[in-house]
Amino acid sequence: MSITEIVLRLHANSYYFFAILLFIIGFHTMLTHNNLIKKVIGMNIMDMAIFLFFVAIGYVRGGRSPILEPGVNHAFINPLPSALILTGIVVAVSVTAYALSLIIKLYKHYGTIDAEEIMRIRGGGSL
Amino acid sequence: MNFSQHLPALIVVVPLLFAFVMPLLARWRKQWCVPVTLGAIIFSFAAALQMAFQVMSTGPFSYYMGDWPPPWGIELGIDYLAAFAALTINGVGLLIIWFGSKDLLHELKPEVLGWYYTLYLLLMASMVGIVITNDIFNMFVFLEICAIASCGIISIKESRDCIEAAFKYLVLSVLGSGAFLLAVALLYMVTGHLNFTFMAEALPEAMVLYPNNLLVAMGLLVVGLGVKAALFPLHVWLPDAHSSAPSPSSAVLSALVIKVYAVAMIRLLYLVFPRELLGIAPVMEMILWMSTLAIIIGSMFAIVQDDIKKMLAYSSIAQIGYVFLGVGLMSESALVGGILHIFNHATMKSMLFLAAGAFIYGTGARKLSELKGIGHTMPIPTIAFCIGAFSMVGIPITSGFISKWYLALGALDVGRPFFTAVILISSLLNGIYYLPIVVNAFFSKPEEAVPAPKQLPREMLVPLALLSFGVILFGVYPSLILGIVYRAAQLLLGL
Amino acid sequence: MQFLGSFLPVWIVMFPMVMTVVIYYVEQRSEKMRNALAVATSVVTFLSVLALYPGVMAGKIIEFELFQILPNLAVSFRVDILSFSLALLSSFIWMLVAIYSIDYMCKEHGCNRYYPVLIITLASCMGIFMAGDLFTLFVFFEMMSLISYVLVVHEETIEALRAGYKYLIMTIIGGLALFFGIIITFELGGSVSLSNPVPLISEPSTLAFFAFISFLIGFGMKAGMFPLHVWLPDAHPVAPSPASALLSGIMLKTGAYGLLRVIFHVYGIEFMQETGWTVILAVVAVITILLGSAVAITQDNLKRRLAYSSVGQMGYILLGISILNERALMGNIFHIFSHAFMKSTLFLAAGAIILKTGKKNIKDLGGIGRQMPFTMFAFTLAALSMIGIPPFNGFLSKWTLSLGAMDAGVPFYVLILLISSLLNGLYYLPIIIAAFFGEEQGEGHKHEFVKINEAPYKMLIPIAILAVSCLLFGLLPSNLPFDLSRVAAEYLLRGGF
Amino acid sequence: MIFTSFLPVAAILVPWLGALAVFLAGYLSEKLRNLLAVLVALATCGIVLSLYPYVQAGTAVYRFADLMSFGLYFRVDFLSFVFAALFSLSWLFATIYATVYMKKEHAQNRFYLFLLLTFAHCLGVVLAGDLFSLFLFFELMTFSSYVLVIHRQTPGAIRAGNIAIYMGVAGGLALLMGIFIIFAGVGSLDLVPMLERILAAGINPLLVIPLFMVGFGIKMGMAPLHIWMPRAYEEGPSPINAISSAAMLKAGAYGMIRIMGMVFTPANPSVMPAGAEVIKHIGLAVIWFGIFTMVMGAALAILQHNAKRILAYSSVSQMGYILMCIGVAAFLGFEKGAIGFSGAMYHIINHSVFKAALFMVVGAVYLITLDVDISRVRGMMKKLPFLAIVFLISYVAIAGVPGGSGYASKAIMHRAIVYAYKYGGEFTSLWVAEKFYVLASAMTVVYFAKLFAGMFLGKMRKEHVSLNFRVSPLIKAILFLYSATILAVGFFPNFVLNRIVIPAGAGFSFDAYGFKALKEINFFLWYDLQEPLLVFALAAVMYLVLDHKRIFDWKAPEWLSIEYSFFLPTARFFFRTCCNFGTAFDTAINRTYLQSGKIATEMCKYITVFDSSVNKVYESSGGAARRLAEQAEKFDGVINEAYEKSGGVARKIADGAEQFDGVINEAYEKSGGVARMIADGAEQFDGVINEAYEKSGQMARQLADKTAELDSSLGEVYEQSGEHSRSLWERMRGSQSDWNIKNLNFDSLLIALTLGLFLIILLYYTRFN
Repeated sequence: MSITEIVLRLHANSYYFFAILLFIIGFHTMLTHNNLIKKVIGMNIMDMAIFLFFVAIGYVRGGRSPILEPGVNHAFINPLPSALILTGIVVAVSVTAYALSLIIKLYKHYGTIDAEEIMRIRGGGSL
Repeated sequence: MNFSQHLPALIVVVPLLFAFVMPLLARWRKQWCVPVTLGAIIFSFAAALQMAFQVMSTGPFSYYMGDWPPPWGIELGIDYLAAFAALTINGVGLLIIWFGSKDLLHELKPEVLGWYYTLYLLLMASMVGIVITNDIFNMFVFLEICAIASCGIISIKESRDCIEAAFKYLVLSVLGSGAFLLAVALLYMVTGHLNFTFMAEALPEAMVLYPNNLLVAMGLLVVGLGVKAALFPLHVWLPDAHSSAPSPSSAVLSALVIKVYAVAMIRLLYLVFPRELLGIAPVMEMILWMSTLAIIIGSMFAIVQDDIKKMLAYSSIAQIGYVFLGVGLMSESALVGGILHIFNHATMKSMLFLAAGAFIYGTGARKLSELKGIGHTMPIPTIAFCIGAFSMVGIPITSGFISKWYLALGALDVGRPFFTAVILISSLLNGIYYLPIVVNAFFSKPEEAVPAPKQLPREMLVPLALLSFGVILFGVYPSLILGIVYRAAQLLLGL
Repeated sequence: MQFLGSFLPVWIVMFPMVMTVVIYYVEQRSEKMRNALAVATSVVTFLSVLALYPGVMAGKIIEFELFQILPNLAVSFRVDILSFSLALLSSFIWMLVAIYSIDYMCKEHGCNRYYPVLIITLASCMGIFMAGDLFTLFVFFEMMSLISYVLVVHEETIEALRAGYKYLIMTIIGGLALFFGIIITFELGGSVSLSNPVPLISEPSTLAFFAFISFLIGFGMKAGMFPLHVWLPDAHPVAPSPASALLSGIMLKTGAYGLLRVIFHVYGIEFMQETGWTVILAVVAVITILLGSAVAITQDNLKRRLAYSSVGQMGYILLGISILNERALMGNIFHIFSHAFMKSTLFLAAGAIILKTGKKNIKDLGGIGRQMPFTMFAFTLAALSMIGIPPFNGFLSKWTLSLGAMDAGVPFYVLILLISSLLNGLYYLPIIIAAFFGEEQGEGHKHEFVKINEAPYKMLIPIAILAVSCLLFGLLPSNLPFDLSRVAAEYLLRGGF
Repeated sequence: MIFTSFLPVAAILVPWLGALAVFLAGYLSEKLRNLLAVLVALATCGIVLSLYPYVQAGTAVYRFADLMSFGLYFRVDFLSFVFAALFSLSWLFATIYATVYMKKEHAQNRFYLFLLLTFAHCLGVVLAGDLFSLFLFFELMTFSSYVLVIHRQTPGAIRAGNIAIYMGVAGGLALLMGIFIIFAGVGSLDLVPMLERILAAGINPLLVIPLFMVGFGIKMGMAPLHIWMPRAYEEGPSPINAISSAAMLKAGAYGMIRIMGMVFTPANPSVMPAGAEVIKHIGLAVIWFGIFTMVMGAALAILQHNAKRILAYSSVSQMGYILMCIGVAAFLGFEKGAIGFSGAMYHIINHSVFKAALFMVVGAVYLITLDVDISRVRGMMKKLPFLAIVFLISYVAIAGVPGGSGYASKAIMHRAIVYAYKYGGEFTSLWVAEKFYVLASAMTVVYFAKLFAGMFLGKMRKEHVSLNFRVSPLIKAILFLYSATILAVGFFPNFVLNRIVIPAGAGFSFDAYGFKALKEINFFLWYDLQEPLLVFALAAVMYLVLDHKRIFDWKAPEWLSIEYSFFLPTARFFFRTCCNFGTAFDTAINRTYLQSGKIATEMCKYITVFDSSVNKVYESSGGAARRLAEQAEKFDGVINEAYEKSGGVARKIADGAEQFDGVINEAYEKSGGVARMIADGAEQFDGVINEAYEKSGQMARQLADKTAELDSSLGEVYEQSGEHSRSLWERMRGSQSDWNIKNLNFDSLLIALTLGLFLIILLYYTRFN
């Protein structure tokens, strides 16, 4: 397939493409940062990526928000994914909150939120 | 309105409700916490029983939340597996929290006790939800609740180990659920449905159109749930989490939580994905090998542990391997063995963890070397531990033997004696790390004189006794539970 | 009545189990009661086994299915002539040992553990012999092995624990091997019941061979078969003497019993003859015989020497099983009897010596015969019987066994038997000679009058009964064990019906 | 004809029960015990003799149905009767003798108990009707006689006893093997001629007979299996010596006769079954064994000094004669075998008489001097004339002087060997054998001369003079009886021959003609007299030579004795192979188990260690990656700094341009400034640029040493896993118990990898199959 086709397909699935990109960025963040908060952030980025993906499934090009007005008939976007994602976001938020609270506890214990620091303080660390 | 027809909803809702009542009670009527919690769980246990009978008598049935029929509404599908799992969860959970009601007093700060019950009830509710729901997104929600709750009951004991373990567990399980959600998205993308039944109908032609989506989804599902169920290479979080948590939490985590994910995986793989896809894609094969590794290596790790709870945690890794072995072999008796092992392992492992908890409660000893001669000072927990150990090794007349029997038979059914051998070898390894504890407990003297242990209250002894009785009972009369397991396996295999 | 008859096996197995609990509670109050109950239990068990005699001798096979554990997998009991003979033997010796224990254990610690374990082991042993299918057999087999562990480590010394650990691990290995075999049998035959008219496994296959090997490992482990015998010489000496008498006298035989069952009920004799898998057993048995007898010579610890000789003797039995003709079978079943009598006598006598003098090593036993003439006399009888001197029962079993080997046309086996008898002579005679004619160790020279210092009569009587029966069952025409083994051999060759 | 009679059983039961009775009686009073013992012996003797009428007419049998499952079977024909009578008489005398002899010994109860038990078993051997029963009593005899042999319990006695019993057991087992083979082949163990059936069963006599020869040969002291005898005799009390040489050796001989002369002979001699000639060869071999035994025994006897040893060796050599005759019987077979047989029988009878007498004499001497070494005990003639006379008479007998009982038997035996040469196909070896026979007889004369001279002649040592030389009348009586018998037999040899020896041949498959020929022999003719004369001539010469050369007191070096040169090495070898090998093997297996166990555990530990170290790899790699990322951030920070700076420059340029079209004159005067601004703008810019460059250079460096770090950490992992193996436990506990957030990275990475793997495999499979 020629370059143009690739571009076209990317354009057609741009949402998915970027969702995956985001996912990877989030994962990378989560993977590489010692700072626990950054980890949590990375976690969120991943979640968001998935949400975006999900919503994108439901999106119809040129579709409107599914609010029914008499007489007007447009293409509507599929409301179900959005509805689900609302739930998803809630869940994500609660998880984040919980994770942050745990981090606070850790901070109370160690006075730092850097994993390496914590390891050093624990002393038992093998690195 | 007919009360009993709403049981499927109530079994989830009631614990959920009481979960949020609990903090208030804890503030004003501390002493009511325990009875209320027990009450709630007893209720859902009774409900589960009722459902089980209903299923056995009239076959699977489903319940539409708010009377919205699928595909619009959320459907709770009570099939044999669901009823069985719900029964297991509530039954074992009941005994565990009963034990915990006393054990927690010395493990937790008094002000957080109420919260513990909250989390516990949440956990119960979500687990039941996971097993009975027939809607994949609903399952996702329950998964998340379950994840948070289970992290909660670890981190509630505010030692730093617990918190770190909880954090690790949390992050990883969020990763897992992320993968799960992505899989959901992919499935929804190709089918446009979230309800298992409809998905299952839509998938076959979707498979032809978008095979990649399906495969990716399947991979994401297996890995995502595998993380939560601590399938071998993904088990890394488990030992810390299970060993650092307070004993009842460890018990419930090892005994139930990881099994619930296994159940979820079973239902998705067998009920949703088209059989021919399983035919071409070697997913079952991979599960098989992962579980084999889990069985062998988990036991090997367990051998070299010195901390009793860590050892038990590692052995859980091996045991979940049995369950997945049963799943992967795809033969009737193997599946029966796997599902049965969900129950048997729940009973044995909770018993072992509770016994360990009792030791810690009585003597504060966590190291195996400190448990010498404990058999004389704390007979009942030791005997319970002993029975659990035998059951782990698979000595006949204990329930562990029965599940081993079926797994081995299944392995032979599909003509792969190798896996039978695997099971036997791992039993040997179990023997190697369980029996010395029993032996030391009864036959060897502690090096230095140890102070007499605290006497265990009845609330802790009775659950242990009941569990050990159960292990023997289901070893001698497995038919009590086998019927429903058989039906479940046949339903899953579409026989 | 019919029901009673068929219920008797269950009673025989269950009664001791129940009594175990009773004893456990009684012993908190009075030791006398405990001992009395233990003896009473064993006696009652023996009598109830005896009560089976008429029915069994009439060729009736009592079958009783207690309950189904799984489809096609039940806990069931089945008494045929073979089960009966072994059950009779075991319960008899158990009875004597129980009596013996009263005085032997009175100085030991942990009697409150010893007696219940003794009785429940009896129960599980009965269970093994009366099992109606391989599964039940397996259940009781595991039960016995694990519980007898308690007997092994009773002393709780370091070496006891070490030996016990070895024993435990080997037992588990054996148990798992057994499990493997049983499950393959179940897979191939669809059932593991001993009472179905055709052998369970009909045509040879790799799986069947696996099963055979794992049965061999499982039961051979218990029977002290050659590469798996290592636990035996460690475990038997450290146990208290009555226990070792049972371990060597009875519990080893359960392995042989299992092999008999497997070969004749699971595979069937034609199968074995055409596949010739028993050759493996034969080879191993020969090695076992020579090894056991040879190593015994070098042991100085009396009980250890006895243990090694048990290894050798079990080799005879395995050999007999492997030959697969009537005389050989007869011989090996009768040797199960004889060895039980001889070895129990020897161990009990050794126990008496240890109790009285605390001498464990053979080099210290000089002149013990003048101090404990009675015990040593019994010891001598049993030892001669071991060597295979007519008219003791050891000779009779060896004779029948060898005739069987001759019928099978393998004089080589006979040669092995005779060589090992010579070796037996080499390690038993010095004990006796030293005991009666040797110098005292330490105190004085032999002409000084050694005052007789015998074990209490509660210990002497069992020893005496056993020793005498060694002689009688060798000498008497058509004695019970011999008839039993003859009938049993015919019965097995008929295919077990 | 066949009578069923309980007498044989009684003959065994009476001494058996009697023994117990005596044993108990011993606790009451010694006299009673001794009396009882004698009575029991007497009674038994009576019972045995009362069998005479039966055996004259035929055989007396008694069968216990399935005693010992095989059934005991007693069958008394004339042969058995002769032996039984012989045994019971010698036992009777020995018992009486013992009552005197044993007075001072310890543990007499035991002695009498086993004396009578052995009696019973000994009778059992000869009364047994089939090989099974025979074997039974044979074994019992071995064990019960053991106690008698070691009666003194001196270390020497114990040693002798050990040799005796171990050889006995071994012999018994050899016997058993033979019995098995026969029974498996023929299906019956009866003592009847059945060579045909044996051969028909495809049993090779060359295989079986040696087994029996070993079994019985050990008992009858066949060289080279005799080694237990001298020791046992030297250590055993005299009555025991008497009976053992009079009876127990004969039991062996009996077995030999039964096997060679009966079982392995054709039931129907007229037709020789195929393959029967092998028996002939075996017979030849046996003859030579006999010759060897007699010569060697005699030779060794010459070298001994202890009277008992001399007698012991002489017994060996005398048994050699008997063995030779048995061999002749087998060799000549049906036609002429009778001579061999009767020679053997006759000599058995005689030997048991005079050898018993001799032992008793020596015993009597011992009772007085407590020493029988002829280098110390001498010159008893004056003090003990009676004993000397008895000794002389027996000497006459054993030397084969006409008039002594030995003469007749020796004559027959000599004829036997000559016939063997003449009718056996003129083998040169047999001619040589005959010469050896003569030689051996001569040596017999010599060593007895030596013994007599040593013990009775010469001058007594002074410490002996003071002893009390009283010989109890009982002993005298017995000895008198013995010597009377000797002389009687000596003067009327044919009586014994015709009344006892020849009837004993009944039931054997020998040509009746041969016996008839024997009946008419007149021993006192030149034909038979020449041999003794030759012997004596030879003996005289030999004696003088030896005496002159002092060879009598020549001690044979150890290597000469078979015991040291053959038996001990074999025994040692046997032991070594059995024990050492066995034990080594056993321990080896044991080790294997332990080791494999250890290895398994080690393996687990390794795996765990490896797991933890893999973490480290991932962690450090993660760290490296992270730093990389940081550097990247820095970099792009630098870049946009650079850009904005350059952006700023651009803006300034623009301002400059605006103002340009403004005031021209300002332009000119400000142009310099502008130019300056541009200049430093540009210079700033490139400053920025190369700052950026050097920053990226730094970064590259850092990257480099990160990678270095990574691979160093890898190395660290390896050497760690190396030294983990040293201190595994602590290390492992260390790395297990401390939880670290950092494996979080590793874990999530792991999950990602698993996922990736999963997807790859899935896609791969579905694509390509």
